[in-house]
Amino acid sequence: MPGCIVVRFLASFPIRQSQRHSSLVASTEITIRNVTFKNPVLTASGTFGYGLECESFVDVAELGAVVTKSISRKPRDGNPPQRICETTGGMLNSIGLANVGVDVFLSSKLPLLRERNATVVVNIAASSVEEYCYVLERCEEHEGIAGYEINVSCPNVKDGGLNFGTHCPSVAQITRELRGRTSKMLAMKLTPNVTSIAEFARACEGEGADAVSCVNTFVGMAVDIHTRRPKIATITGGYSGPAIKPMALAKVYEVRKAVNIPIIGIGGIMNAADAIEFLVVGATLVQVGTALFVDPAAGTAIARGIETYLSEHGMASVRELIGSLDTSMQPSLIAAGWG
Amino acid sequence: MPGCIVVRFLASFPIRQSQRHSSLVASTEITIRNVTFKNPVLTASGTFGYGLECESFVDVAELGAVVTKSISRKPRDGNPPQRICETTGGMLNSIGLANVGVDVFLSSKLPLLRERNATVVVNIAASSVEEYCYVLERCEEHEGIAGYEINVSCPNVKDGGLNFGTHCPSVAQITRELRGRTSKMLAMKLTPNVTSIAEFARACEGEGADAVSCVNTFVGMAVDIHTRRPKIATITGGYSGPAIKPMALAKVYEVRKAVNIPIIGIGGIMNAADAIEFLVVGATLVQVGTALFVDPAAGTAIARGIETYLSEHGMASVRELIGSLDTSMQPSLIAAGWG
Amino acid sequence: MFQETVSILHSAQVAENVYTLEFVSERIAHATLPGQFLNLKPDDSFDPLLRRAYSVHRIREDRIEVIFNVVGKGSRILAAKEPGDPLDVMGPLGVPFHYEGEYGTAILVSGGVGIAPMPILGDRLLALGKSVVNIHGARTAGMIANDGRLTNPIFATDDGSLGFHGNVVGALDAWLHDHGASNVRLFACGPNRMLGALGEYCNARGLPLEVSLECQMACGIGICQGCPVEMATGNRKYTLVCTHGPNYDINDIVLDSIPSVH
Amino acid sequence: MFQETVSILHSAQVAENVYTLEFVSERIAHATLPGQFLNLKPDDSFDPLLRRAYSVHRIREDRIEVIFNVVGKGSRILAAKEPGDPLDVMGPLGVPFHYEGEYGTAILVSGGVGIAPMPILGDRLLALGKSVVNIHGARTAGMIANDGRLTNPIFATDDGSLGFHGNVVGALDAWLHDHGASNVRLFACGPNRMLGALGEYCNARGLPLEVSLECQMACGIGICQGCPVEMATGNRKYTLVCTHGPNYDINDIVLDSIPSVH
Ligand SMILES: Cc1cc2nc3c(=O)[nH]c(=O)nc-3n(C[C@H](O)[C@H](O)[C@H](O)COP(=O)(O)OP(=O)(O)OC[C@H]3O[C@@H](n4cnc5c(N)ncnc54)[C@H](O)[C@@H]3O)c2cc1C
Ligand SMILES: Cc1cc2nc3c(=O)[nH]c(=O)nc-3n(C[C@H](O)[C@H](O)[C@H](O)COP(=O)(O)OP(=O)(O)OC[C@H]3O[C@@H](n4cnc5c(N)ncnc54)[C@H](O)[C@@H]3O)c2cc1C
Ligand SMILES: Cc1cc2nc3c(=O)[nH]c(=O)nc-3n(C[C@H](O)[C@H](O)[C@H](O)COP(=O)(O)O)c2cc1C
Ligand SMILES: Cc1cc2nc3c(=O)[nH]c(=O)nc-3n(C[C@H](O)[C@H](O)[C@H](O)COP(=O)(O)O)c2cc1C
Ligand code: FES
Ligand code: FES
Repeated sequence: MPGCIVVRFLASFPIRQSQRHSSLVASTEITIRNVTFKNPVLTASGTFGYGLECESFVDVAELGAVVTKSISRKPRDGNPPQRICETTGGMLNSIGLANVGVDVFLSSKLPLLRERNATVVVNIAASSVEEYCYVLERCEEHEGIAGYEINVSCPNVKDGGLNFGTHCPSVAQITRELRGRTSKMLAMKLTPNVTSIAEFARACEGEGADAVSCVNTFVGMAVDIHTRRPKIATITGGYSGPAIKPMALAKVYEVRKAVNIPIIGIGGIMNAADAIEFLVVGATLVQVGTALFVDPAAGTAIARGIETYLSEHGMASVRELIGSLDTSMQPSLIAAGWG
Repeated sequence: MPGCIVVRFLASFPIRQSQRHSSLVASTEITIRNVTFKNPVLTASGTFGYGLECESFVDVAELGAVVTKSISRKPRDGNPPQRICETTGGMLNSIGLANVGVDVFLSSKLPLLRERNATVVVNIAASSVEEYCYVLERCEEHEGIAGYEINVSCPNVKDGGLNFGTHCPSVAQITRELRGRTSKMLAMKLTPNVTSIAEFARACEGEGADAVSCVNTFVGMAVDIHTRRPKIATITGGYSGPAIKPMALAKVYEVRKAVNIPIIGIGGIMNAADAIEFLVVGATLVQVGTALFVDPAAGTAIARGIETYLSEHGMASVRELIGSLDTSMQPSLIAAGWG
Repeated sequence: MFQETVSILHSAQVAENVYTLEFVSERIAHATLPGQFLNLKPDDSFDPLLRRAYSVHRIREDRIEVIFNVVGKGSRILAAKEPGDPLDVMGPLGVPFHYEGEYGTAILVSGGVGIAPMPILGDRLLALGKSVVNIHGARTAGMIANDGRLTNPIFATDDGSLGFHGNVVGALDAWLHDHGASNVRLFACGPNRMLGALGEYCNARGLPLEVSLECQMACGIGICQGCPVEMATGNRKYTLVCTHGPNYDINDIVLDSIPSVH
Repeated sequence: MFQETVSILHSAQVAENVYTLEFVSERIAHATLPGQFLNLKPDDSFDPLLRRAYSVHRIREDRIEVIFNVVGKGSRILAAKEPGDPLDVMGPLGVPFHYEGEYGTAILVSGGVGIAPMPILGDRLLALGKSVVNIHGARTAGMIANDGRLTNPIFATDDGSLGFHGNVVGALDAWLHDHGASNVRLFACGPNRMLGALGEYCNARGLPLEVSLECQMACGIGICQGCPVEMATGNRKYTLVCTHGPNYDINDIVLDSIPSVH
């Protein structure tokens, strides 16, 4: 190859040569409620197992936090195969919330995470409001949990399987009930598959949530044109990966304008540059999901990449970056429609 | 390169070697209302200009139809730069409906399209119900228009810029008013940025639309991390390209279950395989958009690719393909949530 | 389990639509056991996005070889690699073949690119003092990647263009007829259809058969739960092919639960 | 305007972060005029998705050369091309430089990879009997792609490591001081900042200046409306760089309306 160019694609971003340099190490600490995250990079639920599978690659103590796979009251087998398929720049999944259940999680996963000095956020999934409360109450009996992230993209069995996450009063109710049961950090994880995610974020803020996680997966589908069958067992599935990043970023922007509580930005973050986009738009923390399937160490690499960016831009703290979007150059126009 | 492999990425799909072959040329004709499309592949609005820019590449008479750039009452300059940016597997645009206006379109574009034997679908954009009616009525005075596609992803100026397309009663009203003014094919082009696109499709069907076009662009955003400015002038823009295909396909699937009128499938179609996915899920026609920026002849190439697929699968007509999705092997489960 | 950017040493087409890649990784070469696989990132782009799993084909000192068909985007990019090109490799992954034990002859049955894990397994078995027979089937002679290094090969082709005229089950039956079926153990890799037929054959005769499965994977390391296969026994419904497999006793799993790739 | 898959003839790095590609296309070579560009598809993947625009640098018979910096995904892939690799090319695109007319000396001013359109323009001007001077600036000597084939080159470097110590405007001023400014026409390509400074200089002296613009493009052929630049004159607000440009009289457009790439 002429002038063979090898660039590590993860955690890399174009650095301008003429940047002012600073010898100060920037602070990357973020505090939400009573939890201090040593850096703003968390692993996304369902994409890092229980945080114990990648020991040989990753020191979980170096992550902002580990967000667990969604934990439910009972163990769940998950959906039948095919559960995943790759599409352009992304993937569909239909894992079916396969998990060991809250009891096994608390007895055999949590202690190991604590041993490894992980900051642990427990993600909870349920099919009724009572089940959400049950799982959280069981967790409250244990030490070593920093906070909760609530996955509301679940079918409400009492309501014929209608998704909690697309029904604002349900999300408000879940927030209210859980808020009454914990003084730990409570983040509500919102689905992007709604007309106005701002409305949901406002409802969460109103009911006392400490943060909103934006976003869970988008609804997607793929078909095998030879068999003419859906490529995943549940026909439609959850779409994630770099392909969703522009939409996730737009959702964070929408929510940022609507609420004052911190936002946890999620969706297609593959490298430090992507994470920085979310922070600039207004996310206080970010989560890395699908990227971990390609590089299980992406979370820590991204945290280091953010640190590099901060010192190269002479910023003393990541807080200077958060919400620093500069729209002063944008024309003041009533959006005229895009197309 | 060892065994150098060059595969044309457009209009190509893996053909199984053991397929039954047929010497019959399959029929690709589709009729909606009183329009016969010679094949199911149309160019998407705003991605093929007025159908006259690519003469040296494409014979427009070989396309199912040309859908024009959105036409408005008055000429529109469009938005200031930056109007586009590329993202992983897709692009954002904020063109701002730049167009020559209905008068110039009718006097100097339409006659040329007619000369070239194009089947012409006029896409209409407007900022009030009256404007939609005005543009359609002006078109009704002219020969050579096969039908209309109505872009409802436009800000309603009377309603403070709220998007018509996310407000179901508005979409219903526009459909009703236009239906009363034309006996030509009327397709309503829906935005995917809503909780339930099925609801909008049902409203269109109820008001007499002949078809629904699914989908327009998704809301997206991108940030330049060096300047910390949005990459396009309007901050958020319309997301298109292969990255949106899984979501567009899921929207078509949702609409297919909700209405009986034909669906025009749009979103990320790059090759014949992609187009076939949409047809299998239940689209009667498809539109090719962003792909034309890479290969202006993608539309006709895809039409030929579909024909090849049909004959290789022993199908006499594209109608055998439409809605042929086989879900018999899917487990019958109340979707348990995906993650 | 390591993640490393290695440099391609050798790349070649070795049969109709069969390609090999060779590269050096001391750590991975030393850690790999027969039946394990590697997860390769075709290139730096996000299209394709995910890694692709490939069985370790051969290891000689610190040199690792994989062998593959070109079927889609990932394998097409890999087939175009040239000496000196970088390659991001993760491995070794999965549980090795369960090849220890008291038996005299190992019969390694493979179809098409299912040949992949057999040479490294054969070498290890020879070192353990087992007899090894390779029964390898393909549609036609031109699709057989025969580098002359396979131990005791018996070839079977659908069209009879090389070796036994018929499939690997027929070839196996002929071999057992001549050599007897006592004290053998079978290891197989290939299309699910082949594994199913082989399973029926072996179960009818009480022959122990271990199969190496293929399925779509997102992570390859147990963090996505994307690669389940149904279990026929035990109290869990699914097993994850990437971390509990890909090598299973045929009777422990429900082969049909994996959608077959064509 | 043609679309063709050509084969790479030659590829090389010619200066610090400057690369060239050469390939054959008889039709495109014969149809191309100075200042026109090609739209290249880096590879078959959807990441990067869109074509990238590159000015035609040189044409010799049916051989076409482009020259570029590696700045992102597309150019990185192009820089890795090797002889024999296929490349999907569309062109020629855009309106050529308006180089006909009554003037004696053409001064071609370029900054960095803005050198791209100059050799083909210079060659044509020489054929038309004009005198040609190239004033080419860069940060430092190592970034200058000087293949010795540039007509009457004057180099300017920010650090004085080669030629004039300073920017191209300074070098131009020196040249005009020595040679006079009558009967000249200027053509320029480079960063917007440079074009702006040059525009001020020329306007102050009444010198005619045509600039070749760069901006993000989706289609390059007028069907997306993605590449507007504001017009300073006329009754339309915007002009499309891909089809009405990229070459404009500096006073016809509002340079600042294009967000500058860094
Ligand atoms: C544990 C394990 C070990 C493996 N070992 C090998 C090996 O040694 N050699 C090898 O060649 N492959 C092996 N595979 C398969 C390999 O991982 C890839 O799936 C395969 O190379 C296709 O990737 P692709 O990117 O080229 O195709 P994709 O772009 O992912 O798929 C293209 C099309 O091919 C279909 N497809 C996917 N996989 C296959 C397949 N295996 N055969 C036919 N069609 C397919 C897809 O459904 C899709 O329609 C192994 C898989 C696993 C899980
Ligand atoms: C008419 C025309 C002619 C052109 N001719 C040439 C030419 O002859 N030689 C040449 O090298 N380029 C030329 N360009 C620019 C070229 O088309 C690409 O934009 C450039 O190669 C970057 O593409 P990429 O895929 O590598 O970067 P991308 O991945 O698209 O961008 C990566 C990052 O670089 C920034 N960026 C984009 N373009 C530039 C740039 N030009 N300089 C610095 N940063 C940039 C982006 O904002 C982004 O942050 C021309 C553009 C036009 C419109
Ligand atoms: C640059 C651009 C301009 C567009 N302009 C219009 C438009 O004027 N009217 C409209 O209804 N849709 C417009 N669209 C949307 C497309 O018609 C299409 O719905 C969308 O791009 C999704 O299809 P694709 O992924 O194949 O591009 C535009 C899309 C793009 C990319
Ligand atoms: C395989 C897979 C499993 C997931 N499981 C869960 C889950 O159990 N609970 C949850 O809240 N989100 C789950 N998610 C969603 C992710 O946490 C994240 O919101 C989403 O993938 C978008 O981020 P990404 O693009 O970085 O992956 C899952 C995503 C994937 C890809
Ligand atoms: S592939 Fe991810 S768990 Fe097996
Ligand atoms: S780049 Fe598409 S119109 Fe100019």
